This record gives sequence, structure tokens and C-alpha cells, in this order.
Amino acid sequence: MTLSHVLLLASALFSVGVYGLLTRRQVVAILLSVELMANAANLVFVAMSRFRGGVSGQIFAIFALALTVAEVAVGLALVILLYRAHSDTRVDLASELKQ
Amino acid sequence: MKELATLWLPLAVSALAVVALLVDLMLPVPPPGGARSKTPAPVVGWVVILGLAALFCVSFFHETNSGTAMHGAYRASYFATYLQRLFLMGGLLGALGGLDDVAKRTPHRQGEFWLMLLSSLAGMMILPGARDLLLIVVAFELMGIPLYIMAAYSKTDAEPTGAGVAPRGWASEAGLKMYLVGATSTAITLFGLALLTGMQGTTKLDLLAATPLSPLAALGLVFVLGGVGYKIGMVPFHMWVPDTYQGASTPFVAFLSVAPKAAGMSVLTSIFLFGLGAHKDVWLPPMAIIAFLSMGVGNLLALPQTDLRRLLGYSGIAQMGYVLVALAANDAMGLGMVLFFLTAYLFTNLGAFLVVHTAAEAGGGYTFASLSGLHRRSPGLALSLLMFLLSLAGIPFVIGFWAKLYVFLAAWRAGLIGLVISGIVLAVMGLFYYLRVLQAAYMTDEGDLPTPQPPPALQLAIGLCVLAVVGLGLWPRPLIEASTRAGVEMMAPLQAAQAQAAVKLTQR
Amino acid sequence: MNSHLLSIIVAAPAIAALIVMFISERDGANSRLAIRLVSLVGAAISFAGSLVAIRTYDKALGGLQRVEDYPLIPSFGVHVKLALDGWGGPLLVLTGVILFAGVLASWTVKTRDREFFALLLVLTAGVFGVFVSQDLLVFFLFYEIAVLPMYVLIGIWGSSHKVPARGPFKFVWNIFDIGGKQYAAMKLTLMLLVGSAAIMAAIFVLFLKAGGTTFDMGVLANTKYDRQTQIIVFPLVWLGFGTLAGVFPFHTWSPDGHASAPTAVSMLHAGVLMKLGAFGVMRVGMVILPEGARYWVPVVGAVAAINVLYGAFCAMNQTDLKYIIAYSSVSHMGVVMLGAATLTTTGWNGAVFQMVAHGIMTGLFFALVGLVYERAHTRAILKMGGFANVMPGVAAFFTLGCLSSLGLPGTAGFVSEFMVFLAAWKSQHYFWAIPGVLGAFITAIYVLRATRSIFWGPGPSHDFHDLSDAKKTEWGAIVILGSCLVILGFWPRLILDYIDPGSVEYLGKVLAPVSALARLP
Amino acid sequence: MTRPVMYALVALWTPAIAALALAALVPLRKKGWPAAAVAIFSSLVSLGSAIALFMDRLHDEVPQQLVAPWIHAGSTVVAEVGVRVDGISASMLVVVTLVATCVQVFSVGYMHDEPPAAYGRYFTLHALFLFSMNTLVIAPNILQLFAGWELVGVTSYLLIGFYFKKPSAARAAVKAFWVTKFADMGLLFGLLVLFAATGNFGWDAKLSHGVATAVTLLFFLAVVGKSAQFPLHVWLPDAMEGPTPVSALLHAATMVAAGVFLVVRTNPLFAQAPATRMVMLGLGAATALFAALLALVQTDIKKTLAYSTCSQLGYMVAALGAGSMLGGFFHLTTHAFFKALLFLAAGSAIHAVHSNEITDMGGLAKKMPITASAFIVGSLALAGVPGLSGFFSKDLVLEAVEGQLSNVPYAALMLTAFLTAFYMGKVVFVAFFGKPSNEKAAHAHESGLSMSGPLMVLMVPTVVAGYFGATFAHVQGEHYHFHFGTGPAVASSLGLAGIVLAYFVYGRGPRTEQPAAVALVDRIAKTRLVNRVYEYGFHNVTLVVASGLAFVDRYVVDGLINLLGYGAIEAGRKARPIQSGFAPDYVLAVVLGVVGLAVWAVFGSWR
Repeated sequence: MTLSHVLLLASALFSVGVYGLLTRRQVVAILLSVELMANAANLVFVAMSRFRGGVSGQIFAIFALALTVAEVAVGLALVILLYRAHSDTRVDLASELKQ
Repeated sequence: MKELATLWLPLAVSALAVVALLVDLMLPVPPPGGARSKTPAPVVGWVVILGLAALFCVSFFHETNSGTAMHGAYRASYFATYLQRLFLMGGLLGALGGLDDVAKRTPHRQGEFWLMLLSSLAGMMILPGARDLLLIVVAFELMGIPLYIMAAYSKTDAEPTGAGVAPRGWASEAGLKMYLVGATSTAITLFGLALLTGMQGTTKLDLLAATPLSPLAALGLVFVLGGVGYKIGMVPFHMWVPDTYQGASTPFVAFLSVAPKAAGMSVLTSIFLFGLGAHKDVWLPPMAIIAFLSMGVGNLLALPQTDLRRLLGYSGIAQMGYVLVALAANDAMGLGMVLFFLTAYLFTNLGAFLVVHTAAEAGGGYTFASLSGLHRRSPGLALSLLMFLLSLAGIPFVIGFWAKLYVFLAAWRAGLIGLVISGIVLAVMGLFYYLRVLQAAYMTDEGDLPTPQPPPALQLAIGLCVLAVVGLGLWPRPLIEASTRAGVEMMAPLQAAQAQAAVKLTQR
Repeated sequence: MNSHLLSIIVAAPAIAALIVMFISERDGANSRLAIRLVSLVGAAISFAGSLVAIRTYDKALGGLQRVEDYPLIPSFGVHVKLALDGWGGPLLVLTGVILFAGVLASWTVKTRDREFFALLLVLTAGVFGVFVSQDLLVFFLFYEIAVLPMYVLIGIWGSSHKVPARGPFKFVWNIFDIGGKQYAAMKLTLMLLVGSAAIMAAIFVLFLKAGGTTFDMGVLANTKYDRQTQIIVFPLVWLGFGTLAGVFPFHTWSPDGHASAPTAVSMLHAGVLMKLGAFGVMRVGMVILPEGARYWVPVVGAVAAINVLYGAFCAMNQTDLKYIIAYSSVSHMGVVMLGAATLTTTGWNGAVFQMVAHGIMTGLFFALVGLVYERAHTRAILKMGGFANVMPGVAAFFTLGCLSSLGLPGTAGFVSEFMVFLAAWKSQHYFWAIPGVLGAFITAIYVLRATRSIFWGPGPSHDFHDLSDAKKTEWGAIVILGSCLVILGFWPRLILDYIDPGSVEYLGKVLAPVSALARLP
Repeated sequence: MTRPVMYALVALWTPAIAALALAALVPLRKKGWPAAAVAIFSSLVSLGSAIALFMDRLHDEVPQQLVAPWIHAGSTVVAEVGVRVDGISASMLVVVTLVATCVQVFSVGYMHDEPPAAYGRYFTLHALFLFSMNTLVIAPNILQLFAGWELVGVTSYLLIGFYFKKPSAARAAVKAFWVTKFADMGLLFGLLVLFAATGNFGWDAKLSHGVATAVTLLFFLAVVGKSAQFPLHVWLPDAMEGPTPVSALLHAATMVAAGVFLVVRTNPLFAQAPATRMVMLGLGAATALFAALLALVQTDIKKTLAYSTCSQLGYMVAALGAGSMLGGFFHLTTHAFFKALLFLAAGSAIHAVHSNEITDMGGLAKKMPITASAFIVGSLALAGVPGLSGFFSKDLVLEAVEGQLSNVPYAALMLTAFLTAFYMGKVVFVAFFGKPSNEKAAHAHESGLSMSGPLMVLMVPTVVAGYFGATFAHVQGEHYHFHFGTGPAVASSLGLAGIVLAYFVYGRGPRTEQPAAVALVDRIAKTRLVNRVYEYGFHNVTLVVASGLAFVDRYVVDGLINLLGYGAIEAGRKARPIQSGFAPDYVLAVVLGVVGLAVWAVFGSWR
């Protein structure tokens, strides 16, 4: 179980998150996949700290968790706004501003 | 105690935020359902404005240019003080501009907007001095998240179009788009940082460049560049800019288009110039490409625009392209000129947006038609718009001319000849849409739009901006000397260190 | 000797512009008069100042005199350094004359005259600045200030003109209304700013290669740039400034710009601003980059020769009076560039003299065109005819202008063209003189053809009802300019004695390393 | 500042001051007669000083000169202006000022029914003309000569176009100016070549053979234009649109002679170029014959005299081509007098009959004795009848031309002498003898003193000038004495024969059809071949090139620049839809951007 295995797992997780981000219709699902990408980053932090020593990785992971949580909270607030405006949370509803 | 002394300015801003919250609490809450007769006076707004103005003045008397805090994570310097003053001025002008718009949009929940503004400002305060990647990320997020809220902040969605029909949910759409791109960028930044700090073994900026960059670290570096770039509106990450500028309330966009970009630039400087200055050959080519793309796409897509907010949005992207050119110079004069350009850009773009907002308030929406006959309706406003456009276009005797000239000169001195030439050519393409706005304001006179009467606070904000743009244009010497001092002070030790590092590398 | 005359000359129009802006529009008639008087006073101060400057210029001593140095950004070596050299004197006087005549000629501007006069004065302040500034960056600064008011002046007070959509690029017509005043203003400004972009790049190289400490032109001229840099940078300067001087491929803004501009503006623009371009090429391009100049001179001369013939032939085909004069300006500026390309004292004297002579000629022409247009409300010369019967004075001065432009001895036009052709024939590219002389002949054709179709022939047709000769204020402009032409024609040494030391001094720098043979006059 | 130089300066500057005064003091000009007084006074003063100058020349051979630097470059003086007094300039000055004064006096009467403003303008232009001609005559170097040359060209343009209301006058004025200006390019180029070779504009420099030929050929091109030699003679007949005194002064005596004067003045240069002389000889003789033929068929009295001037100029050019500077110059002098006399007499006749056609005149001898006698004396002198001035100068020319180019030019000149006598006879018999053809001719009466006075004055030199040949030569520093050889005998007999034939053809009553030979020439002349060539050349070449280039400028060069703007805007318009408004697209852009950078960072910098 070396560092490269974990990195592979993390990047797999990251790319799944990106895929979900691009294809899902519902905004909530998009939030979910962003969350996934952030967790992949946390995984790398912890792995680095485990295999390359030093405690800064783990500290960083905890802070990152806090940050992403705050972000998702705001994201959900925006979803509610979208729903209140269009009574649905599909992402293509928010496309009046263009060109 | 000594640590608190070095951190007194960011702490003061947070304190101001708390005070604003308290004042908001004490205000009488209108009876539920009762006749909401007239909109209450923007008391909280004035408190914030006075607070920021006081802090800005005090920052000149009580300068803390040295000393560290948070165990070395934060180090004060003249560079930090210069940027902090810049953010304070940005916040002050943004607040002045937005005072009446916020009161109009959400008369009874004004406090919340000011709280968001101040917390974002607090985040910005810390950024320039941050020497630790962790602190940088936290401060960056502290600045970013409130912006999503402020962008989506308008319950009544009163889009001041003359047509009277209020399109539903423009502001919320703007906020949502900004949020989606922002969230993705944050995730990418975190992933990049994870790789970078992991491989380099430290999160301290000063030690970051100790070991040469492994491919994985380079990958992380690039992810960080992309992630942070979103805030500045660099080209591949700029798609949210025009829609958000069109959707959100314009005084907020005036603030959004200036202060956060400056903060983004300070993050880039910290990470790339201070942290990884030695490994320039890794991050310079991508930054040069991004700079070229920003200038190109910014100017090109601004040409066909009819909505003034989108046009100024794209123009902002192009202006940031010029800053990146100076940043890529990676030397003392380059950094100095980045600061100088950001100051010039702050006053110019903020003023331009406020003038466009005032003209739109008087009817005619945000299209060119709203400006027609402006010279007759209110000569003062037209003259200030003229000054801002000249500054954006880089025509003499306004600050924009010196800014653009020295940005390109610094880059040319550092040898980025190709980039500068393409910059100059693309800038000329930009002149076309600046002159077209000028043409709408000065030469066309159809329609009988009423004369715009901006509220006193807005007038003060525009007045300050014009004063700065013309004053500094005629007498740029103090500002140039200040920005050069900041640049030299930060880069001199680094360049010495890099010189030793280079020598060491060659010996081994 | 730290006198402040030069800064007074440069600042007078700018201050007058400021005052004009703050004159309130309230009480109609006398506020309009106040605006005009203030502008006239501003113009008079700078004109008198330029006369004093040229009178007290010590010809024997030569070199830079009346030096004034105000630091603007010392840390970057930017000083507002004003000084008068041999060339500066006559060009200052020319600008003074044309500005004075311009203000007189635009006495009857009706709409928004406050902004009109303010912009006109700012434009001229920029021009004055360029002729006396010795610091390259400040030179560029004043150069840009002189360019931008043109946009607003043509855009607001200009006149449109329909151009039929034809030729290979017809599709361009559906987004630009070619010939309209907005289009003309936009094209003029953009092309000139593209030129200034090239100049900016050149300034960077000059500044950095000279140690990056100062922009002072004297210092830059003494630094020995390596041959490769000079060969690359000179075309930048030549085409940058050349666009304003109407160099061949980039001259197309001039006909539209001048035809759409109001009278005083086209007087100032063709009369003075185009000289700025040629002055820039000689003063910045040739003096600071001698080797580059010598390398590129054959091309500069060839293009100038094309300019002369091309401009003359195009002018012959025009039916709009202002277009004829605009194309003739392109042709005459070709003569200036030809003189500059010879790199001999006579050639440079001829070039600078032609700048002054052509400045006066075009000023006279556009003043007269303004008078004719005000009365006939049309510029199509085919519709006009027999105007001499009604306005003999205007006809006489128009003929005088024509004779000077075709190079009649006894008028200023001949002196400069003769010097330039002489120098061209003696330089190693002697075949340049042939298109020059041919151009002068073709100028004779289109100029007299225009005079015949406007002024000669039976009485004016009946649809021109209010034709009358010039009135009192209008006489001022044309009499001053007309008499200048004849005086300079009979006794050119009046200004040649000032131009000559300037040329000898600057040429010394250009031909320093070259053998004595090339130094023949 | 010796006395002759002072005289020359006075002769030069009085007409200049007069012209300037009349131009500047508008009321003085607008009133009419005061302008005439000022002009005539100034020409009288300059005549007086010219005569004093000539007298002084008789006993003082050394040429006097006063010059001042006009254009200088660095230390070297490029061009000088000033005054030069020597044999040639003194004698030419007398001729010019005398004829000018007579014409101006004559004009007082001839132009008195013009409106005062136009009257004033007329005399201002006359003063300007005299000043320009004097500048040309007493020029110390060829540059000032060129300056005078062009100024004279402009005054001729203004004077031909005096009646600018008439479109034909306007066309004639412009045509005259363009043709002469085209030819002047030759003089300008000659100056450039001369300066390149010698460094100054003097005419006594020693040039290499090639340069000398080039300079003189270029000068000769200008002479062909100004003195209306064969290819470029088209403008002279049209120049008759101007008032007749103008035709007398400019297009007979002085201006057209400027070309010949140039060759006389720069004789040292022409001496070094035998080739050019051969060309002059040939072209001069050809023009003489060609113009004489054309004069034959003219019915307009002024056109006939114009072609006759063309022909006599051919004589002078041929003489100079043959190498005899004196012959050409002496014929120029005598021709100036009798041709001016002829024109003024014709003017007086036209003034009386109000028509130029000789068929409208007839039997004027009885009604207008002075005019008729003046015209007859002039015609006899022109025909070369022995005793009158024409005979002596023509003899000199023929003597010089004899034996050169296998005598072809000699024969041509002899034939021209006969034709000249014939067509002058025709004019005399048709216009002055026989019966008056219409009632206007019948009521014609002799013109007033102001017009007949100058006629009488000019009659004196026409008769007497021939006998002063020796003094004339002495002033030039050459020697000449008349001897009655075979040449003069043949020439004068041909002249007499011509007159007799004219009497038989035209003397006895009005004729309906023309003699066969004349009819043939008439038909050829009607084709106006040369004029049509020029008009075709102008319209189809110059105007086509002009419109072509104008099209290229407006639609191609300008088009390319518009294309740049158009391209930028179109690119912007096409790139706009990328901003689709669909949020995931934006995120896609972010991801692609990062992936692109990543690929660049990992592979790009490692290459």
C-alpha cells in the first residue's frame, strides 16, 4: 500500500467528481460531485502526511473539510433561491444570461 | 501582544464587521406585515463607510511594516500595507457606491450585506501578508464565499430596466454561476495544494523552493494556478464574469471587478513570485499563455457587446491580462508596476461601473442608448465617463496611460518582448469599444431620457474616482515611488537568494 | 538661462481651454463671445510667444536654447524638458499662425461651441508640446494628446459624405457607413493609435538599450545603438510617425478625416498635425537611429516618391473640394518625406521648409473652403461655377494657394520643393526626383482644374443665393496666411536661417561616421 | 553698387512695387484709371532706366553683377538672386520695356469699356508681368531665370483668362499653362543636372560632352514649350482668347521670345552641345514651314498673326541651331517690334469693327489711315522687303543657316519667306483694300490718339532698327556688317513675288473659293490632328490613370484597412455564442483549462 496507490485512488475519485460535475442535470447532484473532488484532495493530504512524514498534511485536511462545508452551505442556499425562482432545480434553468 | 500589533489592521476590519452586526441588531425591526412606509436610513451602511474611511486614514499614521504573527504564518511588510490600503479604498468606494442600491433592494435586511462585505474585506486584509499556504487558502476562501452571497443578493430582483418587466431570478442565476465555477476552482486548488505541499514537504512559502519541483509537484502547481486564476477571471476560467456582471447589482459588481481581482493577484504573487520564484521556468510559460489569451479574448469578445456591464466585464479580463504580463516579468519593477496598475485599475473600473449604473438608473437600461445625450443631460457625469474611458484605453494624462506604459515597459525589460508586442496590438483593438462608448455618450443625442440624479454617496464615490484618476494622471510620482518601494522591498532579498540558489545548483 | 517662455507657449492654449470650459452657458450671446475671445487670447499669447521665441533664438550659437527642465517621474528618468532648437522655431510660429487663423475661421460655430474651442486649444497645446519637448516620453505624451481631440471634434462637428459601395471588399459596407463622420473619426483615431503603439514599442527599445535611466533625446542620440537594433527599430518609428505624416499605405485616414472635419479642425490637422508625423520621423527616427536611417532610407524615399505621384493622381479624380485638398496634403507630405530621405542638409532644409510652407498653404485652402462651404452649402465642385464674379477676394486667394501648391517661384511652395528635388537628384537615389517633379506638374493640373470649375465661367447658377465675398473677421485668416506664402516665397531666408543650423547639427549626428563625400549639401 | 546695377535694380523693382501697391491697396485698383496710371508710370520709369543702361553699355564692356545668397545649406550657398548687367540683358531689357510701355498705353484706349474693377485687375497683372519679365531678363543665373520664366507663365495664364466669364477663355488659359508647365519640367530637370555637375546655376561652366548635351536638350524642351515650337505649339493660337494688347505683348514680342532668350543667354552651354544645335536647326526650320502653312488658311486676323509668330520663332531657333547667337537675337529684337506693331494695328482694327474675321473687314485703308499704314509697314517688314528691319535680321538668319544639314533647312526657310509674304499680302488686301464687306466696316473710324500713338511709336524701330545692326552687335561684343550677297537677294525677291501673287489672288475683289493648294492645306488643318492627340492623351491616359488610382485608394488600400476592422468585429461576433449561458459549459472550460495546463506542465517543460 504505497503512496502511488493512494494517489491513484485519489485521482480516480477526483475524475469521478469531475465527470459528475459535467453531466448531472440537477444542481444538488453537482454540489455532491464538487464535494467528492474536495474529499479526493483531502485524501491526498492525508496520504502525503502518512507516507512523506510531517503533520501539516493532516492539519490541512481538517481545514479543507471546514472550508468545503462552508461552501456547500452557501451552495444549498443558492439552490433554494433557484427553486424559488423557477420551482425546479435543473441547472439549464439558469441560462437566461448569455452571449 | 506584539503579534496582535502586527495584525492590528485585519483585526480592526473584523471588529468593524462585528460592530456593524451589533448596530444592525439595535435598529428597530418594523412590525410584521405593517405598512413598510419609507425605506429606513442606511444607518449600518454609514457606520461601515465611516469605519473604513477611519481605518484607511489611520493606516497612514500607524504603519506596521515589519514583525510576524501566527508563528511566522503572517509577516507584515510595506507590500502588505500597500495592498491593505488598496483593499480598504476598494471597500470604501464599493460601500459608498452600493449604499443606496442595497437600501433600495432589501430595505429591512441591509445589515447582512454589510456583514458579508466586511468579512470578505477581512479575508483580503490577511492575504498579502500570509506566508503560509494554509493561511492563504483559508483567507482566500474567507474572501470568496461572501462574494457568492452578495452576487445573489437581491430579494426583489428589481432589474432597473425601463421596460418595467423584472426578469425573474437574474441575480440568483448570476450568483449560482459564480458559485459553480468557484466551487470547482476551490476543489482544484485544494487538490493542487495537496500535491504541491506533499511533494515539497512544507507549507511555508519561504521553504517551498528549497527542493527542485518533481513532475507531480509541477502538476500541483498548475492546478493551483488554475484554481486561483478563477478569481482574477483569467481566460480559461473567465466564463462566469460576463453573466455575473450582468446579473448581479451593479455597485456590487463595481466592487467585485476590482478588489477580489487585486486579492487574487496578491495570492498569485505570494505563491509564484515569493514562493516559487526560483522555479520560474515551470510556471512562467503557462502564465504567459494565460496572459496572452486573457488580452486576446477579453478585447475580442468585448467588440460585439451591446450591454455595457458585459462590455466592462470583458474589458476587465483584458486589463488583467496586462497585469499578468507584468507579473510574468518576475522582478522588482514588474511587481511594483503590478501594484501601480492595480491601483489605477481600481479607481478606473470602479468609477466606470458607477457611472454606468447612474446612467442606467435614469432609464434606458444598461445599453448604449442609456448614455445617449449624456453630455447634455449631465456634463459632469459625461466628463467623468470620458476620464475613465481614457484611463482604460491608456490615453495620456490620466493614470491609465502611465499604468499601461510601465506595465509593458517592465515586461519588456524582463525580456518578454513577444508578449508585450502582442499586448500592445490587442490593446489597440480594445480602443474600438472604448471609443464607441465615448461616441454614445458624447455624440449621439436621440431620445429624451431624464437627467440622472445620483444620490450623494454615489456622487461622492464617482467624484473620488475621477479625482484619483486625473490627479494621479497629472502627478503620478508619489504613487509610482510607493509601488516601486513595495516591489523592491519584497523582491530584493528573494532575488539575492535565487542568485545564491542558482550558483549552488550550477556548482553541484 | 531658465526662462519660462516655452512653457507659457505650451500652457497658454491649455489654460484657455480650461477657462472656456468653465464659462457658463447662461446668458447666450455674450457668453458665446466670451468663449471666442478667451480662445483668441490663448491663441494670441502662444502665437506672440512663438514669435518672441524665434526672434530671440541666437542663430550663430544654434543648438538647444531656452532649456526648461521640470522632473515628472525622476525615478524613471522622465523630465518635462522643453527647449527650442533650429527646427522648433519656425514650426512653433506655423502652429501659432494656423491656430490663430483657425480660431478666427471658426467664429461661426453654432452648436456646443464651448467644447469645440476647448478641444481645439487642447489639441494645439499638444502640438506645441511636441515641437519643443526634448524628452522622448513627454514627446510621445504630447503626441498622443494632439491625436485624441480629433476624434471628438470630427465626431460631433463633422460632416458626412456618401461613398458608393463598390470594389472587392463590398461586404465591409454593411457594418461601416464608409464616408460618414463617425466612421471617419473612428478610422482616423484608430490608425493613429496603431501608429503610436508602434512608437511605444520603439521607445521601449530606445530607452532600455540606452541604459534605461533617461528618456532625454540628447542622451539617446549620443548612445551608439548596435546596428541590428537600429535596423529593426527604425521602421517602427518611421511607420509609427509616418501614419500621421500620410506615408503611402497608411494614409487612407487622411482624405476621410479631413473631408469630414470642420474647417478649423482640418486646418489644424492638415496644416500642423501631419507635420508632427514628419517631425517625429526626422527628430526621433533619423537623429537617434542614424544607421537604421541610412539602411532604410531607400525604402523611405521610394514610398515618399509614390506618395507624391499617388496623392496627386487621386486628387485629380475627386469631385469633393475637401477631398482634393486632403489628397494634395498626402502628396505634399510625400515631398517632405522625400526631403528627409535624402539625408543631406539641403534635403532636410527643404523638408522642414516644406512643412512650414505646406502648413500655411493647407491652412489657407481649408479656411477658403470653409468660407465657400458656408455660403454654397455644398463642396461638389461640378455643381459650382463662376464664383469669381461674386467673390473675387476668395477667388484671388484660392488661386494664390493653388499657385503655391504647384510650386510657383515667388511662393513658399517652390522654395521647398526645389530644395527637396535638388537634394533628391544629388543623393544616390537620383531617380526619386523624377516622380517628384512629375508630381508637381500633375498638382498643377488638378489644382487649376478645380479653380476653373469653381471660380471661372459665367455667373454662379441661381440655386446659390447667398454667395458673398469674405466679411471682416474672415479676411483676417486668409490675408495673414496668403501674405506669409508670398513673403516666404520671395525671401525664404526669413526662416531658412533658423532651420539650417538645426539641420546641420542633427545631420552631423546622422552622418558622423560616414565619409566626408556624403556631406555635400 | 555701380550706376548700371542701380539702373537695373530700378528697372526691376519699380514694376514690382507698382504691382504690390495695386494688389494691396484694393480701393486704388477698384477705381480703374489710377491703376492704369500707376502701371504706365512704372513701365515708363523702367523704360527710362533700361535705355540709360543700354547707353552705358555702349562704352563699357565689363559685365556688372550684384547677387545675394537666397538659399544656403550649411556653409555652401546653393542659390543666389540678384541682377546682372551685360550686353544681352541690357538690349533685351530695352526691347521688353519699350514694347510693354507701348502696349500699356495702347490698352488704356482699347480696354476703356471694361468695368473699373476688371480694368484695375488688368493693369495690376501687366505690372506683375513686367516685373517677372525683367526678373527673367536680368537674371544672374539660370535659377532666377527659371523663376522669372514660371512667373511669366502664370501671368500669361491670368491674362489669357482675363475674360474668365467665357468658358473658351478659361480653357485656353488652362491649356496654355499646362503645356508650358509640362515643358518647364525640362528646364527644372536641366537645372538639377547642371547643379549636380557644377554645384551652381551659372551658364559659363565647362561641362563634359554628355552632361552638356543632356542639359541643353532639357533646356530645349522648355524652349519648345514656351516659344511654341512644333509639337507644343497648340496653346499659342488658343491664347488669342486674351485681350489683343496682351497677345501683342506676351504672345508676340516678349514672353514667347523668352525661350529664344534662354538659348541666347546660356549660349556657352549650347556651344558645347553640337548635337542639340542640329536638333534646334531641324525643328526650327520645320516649325517655320509648318506654321506658315497653317497661317495661310486662317481667316481670323489674330490667329494668322499667332501662327506667323510661331513661324518667325522657328526662324530664330533655326538661327541659334545654326550657331549664330547674334542672328537669332537680332531677329528676336526686330520681330518683337514689327510683330507688336502688327498686333496693335490688328487690335485697333478689331476695336473698330468688333470682329476678328478679316472677311468682316475690308477697305479699312481709307477709313483708318494710321492703322492701315502701320499694318502695311509691319507686313512689309515681316515679309523681309529690303530696307525694313525684317530684311536685315532675316538675312542674318539665312546667312547662318546656309549650307548646314545639306541645305534642307535653308530651302525650308526660303519657302517660308515666300509663304509669309503671301499670307501677309492676303491679310492686307482682304482687310485693308477692296470694298467694306459689311456696314460696320463701312462706318469704321480711326482710333483715338491713345491707340494710334503707340502705333506710330512702334513704326519707327520697325523701319529703322535694321540699320542699327552694327551697334547691336557691338553691344554683344561681336562685329557685324551688312553685305548684299546672293542669299538676301533671293530672299527679298521671293518676298516680293509672294506679295505680287497675293495681289493677283486676293487683291482683285472678294473671292468665293480658295486656290487649290490653299484648299488642300485647309482640309489638312481642319483635322486638328495635333490638338486631338493631346486631348486624347489627356482624357484617356491621365484621367483614366487618375480614376484608376482613386478607385484603388478608396476600395482596395482603404478596403484592406476596413477589412482589418471588419475581421475583428466578425471574429468577436462569431465567438460570442461560446458564452452559452449554460453553467456546466463554464465549468467544462475551467476543467479543460486546468487539464491543458497540466499536460503542458508535465510534458511541455520536460521535453
